[in-house]
Amino acid sequence: MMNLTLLILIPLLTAVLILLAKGLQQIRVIGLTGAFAQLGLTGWLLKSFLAERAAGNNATYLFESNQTWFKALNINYHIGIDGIALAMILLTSVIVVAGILVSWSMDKLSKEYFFLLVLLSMGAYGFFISLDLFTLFFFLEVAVIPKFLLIGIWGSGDRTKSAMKLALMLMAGSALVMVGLFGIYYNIQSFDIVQITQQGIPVGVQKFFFPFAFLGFGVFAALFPFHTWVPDGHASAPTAASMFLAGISMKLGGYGCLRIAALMPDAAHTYSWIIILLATIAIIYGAFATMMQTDLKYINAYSSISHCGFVILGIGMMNKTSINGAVIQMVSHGLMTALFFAAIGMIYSRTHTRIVAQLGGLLKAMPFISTVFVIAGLCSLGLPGFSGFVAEMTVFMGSWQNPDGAYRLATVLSGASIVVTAVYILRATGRAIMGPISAEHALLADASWNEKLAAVLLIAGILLIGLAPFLINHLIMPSTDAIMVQMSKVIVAK
Amino acid sequence: MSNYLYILWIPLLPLVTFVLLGLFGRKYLSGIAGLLGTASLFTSTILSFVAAKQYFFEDGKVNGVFQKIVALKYTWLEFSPNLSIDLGIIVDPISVMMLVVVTSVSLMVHVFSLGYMKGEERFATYYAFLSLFTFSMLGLILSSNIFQVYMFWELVGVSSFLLISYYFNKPSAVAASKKAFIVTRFADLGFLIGILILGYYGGSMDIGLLIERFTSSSSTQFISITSASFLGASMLTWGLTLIFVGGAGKSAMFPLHIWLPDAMEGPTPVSALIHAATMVVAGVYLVARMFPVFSMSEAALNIVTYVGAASALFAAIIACTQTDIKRVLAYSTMSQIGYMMFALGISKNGGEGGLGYMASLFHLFTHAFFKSLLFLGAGAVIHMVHSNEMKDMGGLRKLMPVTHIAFLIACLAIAGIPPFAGFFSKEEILTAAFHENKIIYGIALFTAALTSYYMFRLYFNIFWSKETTISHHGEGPWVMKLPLIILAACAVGVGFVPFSQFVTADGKPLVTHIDWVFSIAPVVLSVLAILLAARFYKNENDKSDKVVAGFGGLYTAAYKKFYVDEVYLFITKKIIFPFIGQPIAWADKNMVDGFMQLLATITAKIALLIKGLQSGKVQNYALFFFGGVVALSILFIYIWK
Amino acid sequence: MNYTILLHLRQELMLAALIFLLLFIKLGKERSNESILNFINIGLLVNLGAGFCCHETGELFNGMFNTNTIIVFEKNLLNLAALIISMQSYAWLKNNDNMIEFYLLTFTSLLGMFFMISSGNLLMFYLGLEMSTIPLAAAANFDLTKRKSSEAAMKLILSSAFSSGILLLGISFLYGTTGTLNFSIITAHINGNPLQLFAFILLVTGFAFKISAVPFHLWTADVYEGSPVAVTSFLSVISKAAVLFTLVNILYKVFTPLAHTWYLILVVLAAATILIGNLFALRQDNFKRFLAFSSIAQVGFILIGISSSSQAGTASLIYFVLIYIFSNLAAFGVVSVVSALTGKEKISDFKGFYKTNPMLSWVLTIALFSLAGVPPTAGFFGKLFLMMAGAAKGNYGIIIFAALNMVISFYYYLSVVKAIFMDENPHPIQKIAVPTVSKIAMYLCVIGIIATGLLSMVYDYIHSISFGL
Amino acid sequence: MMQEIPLTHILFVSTALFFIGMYGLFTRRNLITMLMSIELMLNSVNINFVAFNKYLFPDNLEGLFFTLFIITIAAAEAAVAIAIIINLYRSHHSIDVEDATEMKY
Repeated sequence: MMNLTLLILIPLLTAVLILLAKGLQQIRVIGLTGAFAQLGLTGWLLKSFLAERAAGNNATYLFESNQTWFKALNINYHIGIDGIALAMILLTSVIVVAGILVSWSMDKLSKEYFFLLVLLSMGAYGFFISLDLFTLFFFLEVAVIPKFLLIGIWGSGDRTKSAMKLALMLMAGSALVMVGLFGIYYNIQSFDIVQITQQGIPVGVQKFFFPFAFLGFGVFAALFPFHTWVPDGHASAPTAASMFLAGISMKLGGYGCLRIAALMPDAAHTYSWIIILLATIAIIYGAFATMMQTDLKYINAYSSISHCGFVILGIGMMNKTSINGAVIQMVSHGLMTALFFAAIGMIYSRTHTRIVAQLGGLLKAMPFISTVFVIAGLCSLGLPGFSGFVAEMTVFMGSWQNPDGAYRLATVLSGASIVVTAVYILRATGRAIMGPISAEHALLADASWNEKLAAVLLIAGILLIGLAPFLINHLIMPSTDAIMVQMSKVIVAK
Repeated sequence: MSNYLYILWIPLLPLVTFVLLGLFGRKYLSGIAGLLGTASLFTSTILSFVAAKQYFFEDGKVNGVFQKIVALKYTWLEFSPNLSIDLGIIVDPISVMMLVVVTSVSLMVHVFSLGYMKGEERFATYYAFLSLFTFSMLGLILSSNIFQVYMFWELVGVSSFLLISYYFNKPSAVAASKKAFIVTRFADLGFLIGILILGYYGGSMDIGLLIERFTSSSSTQFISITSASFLGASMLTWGLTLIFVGGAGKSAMFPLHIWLPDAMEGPTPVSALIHAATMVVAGVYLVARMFPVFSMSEAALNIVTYVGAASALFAAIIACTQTDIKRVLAYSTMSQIGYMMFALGISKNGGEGGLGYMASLFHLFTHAFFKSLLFLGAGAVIHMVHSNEMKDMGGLRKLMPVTHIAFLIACLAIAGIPPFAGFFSKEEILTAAFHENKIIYGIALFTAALTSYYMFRLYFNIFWSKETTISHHGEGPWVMKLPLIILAACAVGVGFVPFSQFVTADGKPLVTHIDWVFSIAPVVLSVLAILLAARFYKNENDKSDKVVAGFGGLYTAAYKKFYVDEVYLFITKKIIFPFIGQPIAWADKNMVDGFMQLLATITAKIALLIKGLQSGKVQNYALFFFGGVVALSILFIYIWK
Repeated sequence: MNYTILLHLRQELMLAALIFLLLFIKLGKERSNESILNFINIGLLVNLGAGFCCHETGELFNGMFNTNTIIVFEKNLLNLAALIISMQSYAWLKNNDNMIEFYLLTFTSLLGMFFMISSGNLLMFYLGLEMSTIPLAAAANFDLTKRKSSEAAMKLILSSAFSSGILLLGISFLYGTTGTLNFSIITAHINGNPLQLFAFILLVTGFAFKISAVPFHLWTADVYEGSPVAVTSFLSVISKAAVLFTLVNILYKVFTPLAHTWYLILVVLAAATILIGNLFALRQDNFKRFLAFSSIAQVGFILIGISSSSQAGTASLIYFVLIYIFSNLAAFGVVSVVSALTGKEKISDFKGFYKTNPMLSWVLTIALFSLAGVPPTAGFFGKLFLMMAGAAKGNYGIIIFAALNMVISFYYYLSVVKAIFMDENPHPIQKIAVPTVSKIAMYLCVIGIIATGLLSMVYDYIHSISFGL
Repeated sequence: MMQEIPLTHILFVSTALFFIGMYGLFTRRNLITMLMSIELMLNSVNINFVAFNKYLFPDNLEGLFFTLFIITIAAAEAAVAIAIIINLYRSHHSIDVEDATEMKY
């Protein structure tokens, strides 16, 4: 048995120490140590989680602990994790380590930089462990402001504008979420997910408040048409921030959507066709928009829109397989896109350009970075052996289970996106990595130890899921089953 | 029957090689990379021959029928209780036959490359990729689960991509590799949806189960899939057709063939391995694998037949006009695969009617040897003259005798001149076609003639024609000659393998006999075609040009590959990009994002508009105050009372 | 004789004592400002401490003045605010000859507020109100030489006189219809006839003027901009808070029968206030003016909370005021230090502020985040609880409206942060040496901002002592 | 014995007075005059109180007391206001309200 609060305390401690530290060297060492400590902790968490399950503990949420926070308002600090949350936590800890590694030589205002990174990660951890909607919302917003500062201060291009856009759109999203949560609160008199699940929410209430909550989280998950913060935000952000943004922050949205759908199954069923429509649009539209991009970061940002579409699609299809797929896709996309941004960052820091047309033949000068880039690309176009394949195939499989013609069409269309993905990935790779290399790029250095370590870490994750998907399946299956039980209640009722 | 478990090592060894070379190749192993790869593959080859022996001669047959044996089955990814990707190993006539073909050809190529790729900068990487490809191909062959097939299908595609773009500084190579990957990816989408359909209705993705369920016309699955229909065709037809689309993509069937000629940008040994003997026949293999199910849908089989026939003819015509020797070979490959396809299409599932099936796979078998031989020979030539163009060649027979003889044998084999290998397999196909479908038979015959014509056009242009300018002797080291010799031997010998005893649709041996009378027609035609080729090209003259002028438009059309590439370019560059991509990108910038911006602007505008309220005149303030009082009073005394 | 009078009136008496002491000091021989300032701050501290001992319920002067736990607590809040303000204006007052007058004026008005809060009678209430307003008008003019200062004072005195005229009219009609001034009796006589409603509305507008709810807010920005920062913060925090407390008392306790009416009034006012406040705040460049409008918007949220007419409503109001004291005063503290030492009050002057004054920047940023309602600052909880209280009525329209307005407010708060951290500026404000006392005050505020939210016992205590309809 | 004036008449007067005052406040530019108009408003309120007290609730004197307080406070208010106006005059050299509109928007 272990105390999940540690997951928040360690980043907090790290942040404080960073504030006290002197000089880049100290700061980054502290940051890295903290990140690794967290990674170790999550590893141990996984171990004990599996041990508990093996011991036959079939509770939906393990390691639960429930302290009263605001007694008068029945707001509790209720934490606990199921397989899905655990998967997300693992993802986060890996990405945090990688992010700190790639920003190893960040010398501009380094103290603030690392502090904000750690704060952001803390928000994510808190979000994933909370079983109380209020706490959930609290951590959701905790994670927003660091992004604003990170992009605005350390970003590139039109940084302030994109930072403002991102912050405002995310805040608008959380405002919607807030309305939805109030709706739940005033009909159940509680924010407690478990309790709400047991009590169930009156259908009328669900119908009215589901859109708010779901769209609110949808904004975080880059749901069409609320995705416009994604391209600018990612493009302007410094490397580590882009990694966190796409790798962690967008997952907050997906995870939230999933939870909301599980809490309000009736409404989810009623609106599922809209969700699926938007998701399909996001997938296709994102893919084609990517095809037209010329800036590596924009390419990846738009492809993220397309890939996160699969998450929403999986949730919208509302069957076990598809939801499994959605979760795996979240993890997979997190790792993959983080890797992609890391590679892009490494290239940018050397060539000082991200315009595909200005690059070329980098494989000659920097084989390691180029290989990383290609691997990320292959993962994103869903090559077997990498996580992307597993995730997307699971989503397809799930959504295909839905015999309705329109849903079939949605599945086929989203399937078609993998062709478009192949097109833009190969165009980028063929232009930037292969082909003749320009003279001034020919002498650039390859990755340094920290960059290599970061890349290897992420690739390891990708391969682990890609080669042994049964592991993650084994982790999340029971949780998806639990969710399906909630959802199926309704299906029976109907 | 786990006594086949050792087969697992056949794909695993190349995989290990790949990992080793991939991780440490550049730094540590670049010296011994070639030997390492070759050695591991040699082991695999031995193992597969052992397996073949064990299966065909010891315990494959149970009371006269070759069994499907699942040697290994492990649930890799479970979608839902009955739908899951199982990694398995299936042992049955075709898989074992393919094992032998793939490993042996691959081994030849490995050996040949030792000489051909000598001194390349990324030598280790090259072997790593070769091993990766071999692994994926073997995995594909051994798959017992249709989704597993899809996975290795993709892997094969990507390794072909990596190998084509081996010379990554050459823009043409990069372009070719992209083309190859994207076109096949497009086809694979069809494959995927096909899988989804079959899986959904079949309630499983295990090939054995699927076949079992869809072939018994009483099973619930069969009834459900045939009763469900879309656009007039039953779901079964849809599923199979889509799967065939996947196959057609990999096997470069018309109109998805455009990537194959360009793929010749890769190193020649790679072309020999991937784009002649192994990967491109994966489509045939796939159809053969699912053949029992195919045989349940007349429509699907017809599609297979006609696409195959069309490709065969189409490619043969183009091949007559090309001047790049590798492209000629590429088109001939396409045409030969067309042969195999329609042979499958016209076949029945077992019995006498199953001749086509047997013939098709027989042709696959023989073709693998002589076609790889042709490519390696071409490779040797290119290695010498450093060019792919016919005009740079000629009169090489004295300079490279071994290559010359080997090439000649291969040409005779593909031309179907007895007693060379091609004769037997082609003969079976023609017989089957003759019995099943006269039109197809006609096409097949004509194609056969064309084949021998363009092959000898090639042969004469390389080895005879004008006297060579090159003086220096030398065919390269023995590692390049040895494979040629071995393969030449095969090209002569494999025709005598009693193939019908081993590989048939239903596993029961099939009695076939060469009907000499029947085979007069094709042979005579071939010989005539050869003589024609000899008359045109044996020594320099302008007869051919006259004929070309005679054909006029048709010739140019064929030379330009009937403009298929242009059509594709038009669709992508002129339609998809400007009419789908750009509008979406524009809309995202200006409409979706613009809308968000607009909200901000409107708010700011309003803020500016109402700034007059704060006039700074205290009397106005008092006035507003009073206004507020009045408003509230009216509102709450009279309206919301 | 019994000493309950001393007990009940202890805060008022101590404040009065302080005032008289200051008078004598003024009359007496010259002393250094520092010593007097320290003395005053200590006095305020003592008064604050005195508030926390022996809470009791009781009334004096047959119901004119009554006190109970929550009222004492509210007065403590005002004391706390006064203390912080006086500490923050240290730098400004140190070298000011009329320092004592400043305290005389502000303390007098504070005293008035105390009486207003405890008033159990319209007359008492009116006295308190005027007593709290008039000195502030004088204080607004404290920079005698500044044009803006006198203009501000003029606007304040005239409009407040006008509003008290309206208010009095209301009171007179109320008297006419009920025949009493005593709260406890009035309630019984309220029957909601038109004249009474009219009177009630006039009364409410008087309040609305003081808390600067739209459309009675127009004086706010000008007065805030013109008057010295200390006075501005006094106006924006203390007087507002006092009036809000009184408003809740009167609405919940006296005008219970009209609950439905004033619920609607509050909702309408809230909507208008939030929207207008935000829209004007968008375009401001003068920091004080900016904070003025932002505080107007805040009042809108407070009104939503009050409208719930539940225990949670009162609790969330008091809780928010506490947080608002910390966050707003932190912001004003920074502004006052900067303006006192450099005379710069424009937001555009703060560009690149972070490079030169990291400490002040963080204080300001945290304060702004708290005002915006971003976790983990307390503002997040404050705003959320206000809206939760409001949502309890089931009127989700106003909640959605408020939620969307929060986004607008984020825009302007974040653009200040943007100016501080991100914008380039060739000549940023030079390094500022902050007096220790002000530093302490700022740290106090920051700690308050962080702790008040996360430590739930604060809210729970307030909730336990607060009352509903 | 002449019969007494009904309450309504008096209320009418006071209301008239109130609005006259308000009108003055809105229209006159001179600060002093505006102050005077405010006094008018307050006085009208006084009339109200006295009248209500006299006519409706003669038994207690709350209204009258309130009047006294209003008068006192009005005086105080006036004192401060005039002080401010004088100071304004020092800086602006005018007591026209229109001249003191520096801060706006």
